[in-house]
Amino acid sequence: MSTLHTVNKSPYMTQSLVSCLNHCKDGDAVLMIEDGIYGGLAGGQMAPIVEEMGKKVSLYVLMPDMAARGVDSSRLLEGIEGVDYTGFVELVAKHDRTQAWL
Amino acid sequence: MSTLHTVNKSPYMTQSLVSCLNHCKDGDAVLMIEDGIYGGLAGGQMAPIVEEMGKKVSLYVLMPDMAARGVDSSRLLEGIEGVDYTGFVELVAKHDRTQAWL
Amino acid sequence: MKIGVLVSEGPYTHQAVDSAYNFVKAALAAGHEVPRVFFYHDGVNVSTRLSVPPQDERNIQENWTSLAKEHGVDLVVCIAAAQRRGILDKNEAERQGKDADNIAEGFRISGLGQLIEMGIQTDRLVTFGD
Amino acid sequence: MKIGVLVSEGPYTHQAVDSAYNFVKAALAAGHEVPRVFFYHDGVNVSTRLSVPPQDERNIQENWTSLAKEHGVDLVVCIAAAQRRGILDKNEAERQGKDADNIAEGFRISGLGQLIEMGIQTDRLVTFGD
Amino acid sequence: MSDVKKFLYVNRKAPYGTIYALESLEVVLIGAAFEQDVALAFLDDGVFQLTKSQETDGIGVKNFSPTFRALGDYDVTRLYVERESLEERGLTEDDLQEIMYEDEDDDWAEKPSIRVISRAEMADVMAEQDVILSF
Amino acid sequence: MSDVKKFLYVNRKAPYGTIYALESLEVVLIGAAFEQDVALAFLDDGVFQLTKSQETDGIGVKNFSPTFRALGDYDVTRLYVERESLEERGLTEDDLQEIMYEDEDDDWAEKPSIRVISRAEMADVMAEQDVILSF
Repeated sequence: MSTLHTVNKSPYMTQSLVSCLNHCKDGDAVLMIEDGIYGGLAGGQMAPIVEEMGKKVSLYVLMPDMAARGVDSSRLLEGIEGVDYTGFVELVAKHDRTQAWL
Repeated sequence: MSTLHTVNKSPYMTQSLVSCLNHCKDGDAVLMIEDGIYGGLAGGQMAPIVEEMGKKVSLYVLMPDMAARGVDSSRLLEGIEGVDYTGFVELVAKHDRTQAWL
Repeated sequence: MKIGVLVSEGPYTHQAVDSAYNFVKAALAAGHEVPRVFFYHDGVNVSTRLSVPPQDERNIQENWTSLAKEHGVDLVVCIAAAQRRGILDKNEAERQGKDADNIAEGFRISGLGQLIEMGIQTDRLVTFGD
Repeated sequence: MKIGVLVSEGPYTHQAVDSAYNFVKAALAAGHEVPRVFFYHDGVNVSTRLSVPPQDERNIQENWTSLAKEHGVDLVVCIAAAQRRGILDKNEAERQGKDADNIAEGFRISGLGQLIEMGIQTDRLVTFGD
Repeated sequence: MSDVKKFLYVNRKAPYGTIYALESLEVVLIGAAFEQDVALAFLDDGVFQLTKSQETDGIGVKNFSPTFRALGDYDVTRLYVERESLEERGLTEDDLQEIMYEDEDDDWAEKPSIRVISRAEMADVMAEQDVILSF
Repeated sequence: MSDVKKFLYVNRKAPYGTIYALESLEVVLIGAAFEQDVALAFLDDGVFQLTKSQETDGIGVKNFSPTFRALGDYDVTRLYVERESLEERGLTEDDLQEIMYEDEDDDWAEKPSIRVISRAEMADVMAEQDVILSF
């Protein structure tokens, strides 16, 4: 039993991603979408926090949202996997429930 | 010449108050309204930050918004002044410009 | 698998409704069922037929109306949220004594019970909001 | 003193429009002029006359309409923002081939230039948004 | 019963600044008629929804906080509140209004609906749900 | 001229997630016709608005980033970008698109519109305005 968490806000502006990671269980997945994709940026101030807190979960980022924002996948933190909308649907199906951190 | 800054978001959820305080000049005023009033709470994790960063400015909080949220003025950080809408208007008139930190 | 979708933000203002649309298309393409999309909060504003977006932008309402037509997705607009925000169908407009209505084809106004029912009858519920 | 007001969020969804209303009333009571309130982004949704809030809640649109009538405040709704979101007056509805309009008395639709003009002609500009 | 699902309403936003808290409560009230297994979670700024002495006359907005006290009548009897969220905001349980329900399995004894739990326990509560609605 | 005011458009939000960035730009374009003293400020997540290589086909939303490059034609030639906001996000000026204008006072020489300034300088810019519009 595991949860897919979605985060759609920038961790540089709101607490949503941190709060999400604070409530994840081992084996959960976190998908960053919309402005949430900035949570995947390497080199930023939030990067070490996301890296440390995200150790027990699988981190994903929605590639179409990255492309829209001009973020190349080479800029992503190591270990984060890019998915498209089809991959988003697969993650929803694979996990037992979806929780949106709005 | 001085600025009245308004902040309407909780500092426990967003960066707006911190960003505002980061851009204040000596003699500016910051008025916390709507969910922004939580920035005036004594005893919370943000209190020391607001206290330290707010040293060079005058801090105000909109009392009708406090009352709506059940925050008694005894819970406010020392040095923060409560105003009503009439006081809000006076602050707008007194300062040369108003800047909203949305 | 049956997937229900909740849309909580308004069109153009927030990407939520675009994300929901792209997600639903992908879910249908992958062979899943999306029996219903429920519009709540400002999400109800998606359903107005009076929207006139610029020529070079997507027409969000028309996209959803087409999707409903092609795939039989039930687009439900919350009545309580809709009334506050000025979204009415013909019946509601008459009942409320309003001289116009504005809901688009493919959307229907109903109660919050339809959201709970969607939660009960689907295998997953995905929320797009702010 | 002349104070201009910008409202950037929609009714009921966000407190911004309530704060703006309370602020404008207090400014007028204190003897200031509020020549114009400009509605932008989702703020344009304040102007729909189709809203039917619950009996025990404030009627935001009616409050503004009354304020405009009593104090001659010019309530301007941005045309570009309004078109995207489905807010139309009679002329716009005809021009766009839409079968209904929904703007309330006391509001008028005009261009963004009215916002800039308000910034130029007033002594202070106060923004309520999200 | 096999068609009873566990529903959790997650509240992370303060009241009045936005409508989410109020419209969340409207879903809870309607949802209560469906005889599912319902609980509410309050964390982050959501804990502010439950504070005592809310008085909204000055802002011209309806005070909906008394409605929380009616939830027991709808058989909604579990309001989980995160301790760390309270502490970060300088609040204690005493700052929250008293919300009671009558326990039909215990001779209708009056019991508190608010259950202050740790962040780790909140994560456990979330992980055992069938449907999570976020506001 | 006495009726020329200093207008500053403050952009603190990322593009596409919400409409504020796009509708801010629409105000700037209209406002340019009024011959005021106009500047734009990008700080916090607003700096993300100016990144290179935005490609929105995958989300079905219009890419408005090329519009920033047209601002020079409207005599909008000062785009202040906060250095600390860039650094906090792991960005440098190289990550931003090149935006140029022709300086009519300098024989139409091509010059960059983006001016990366410190947080303290940004506070100074804000403090010298007549009208501040926030998005």
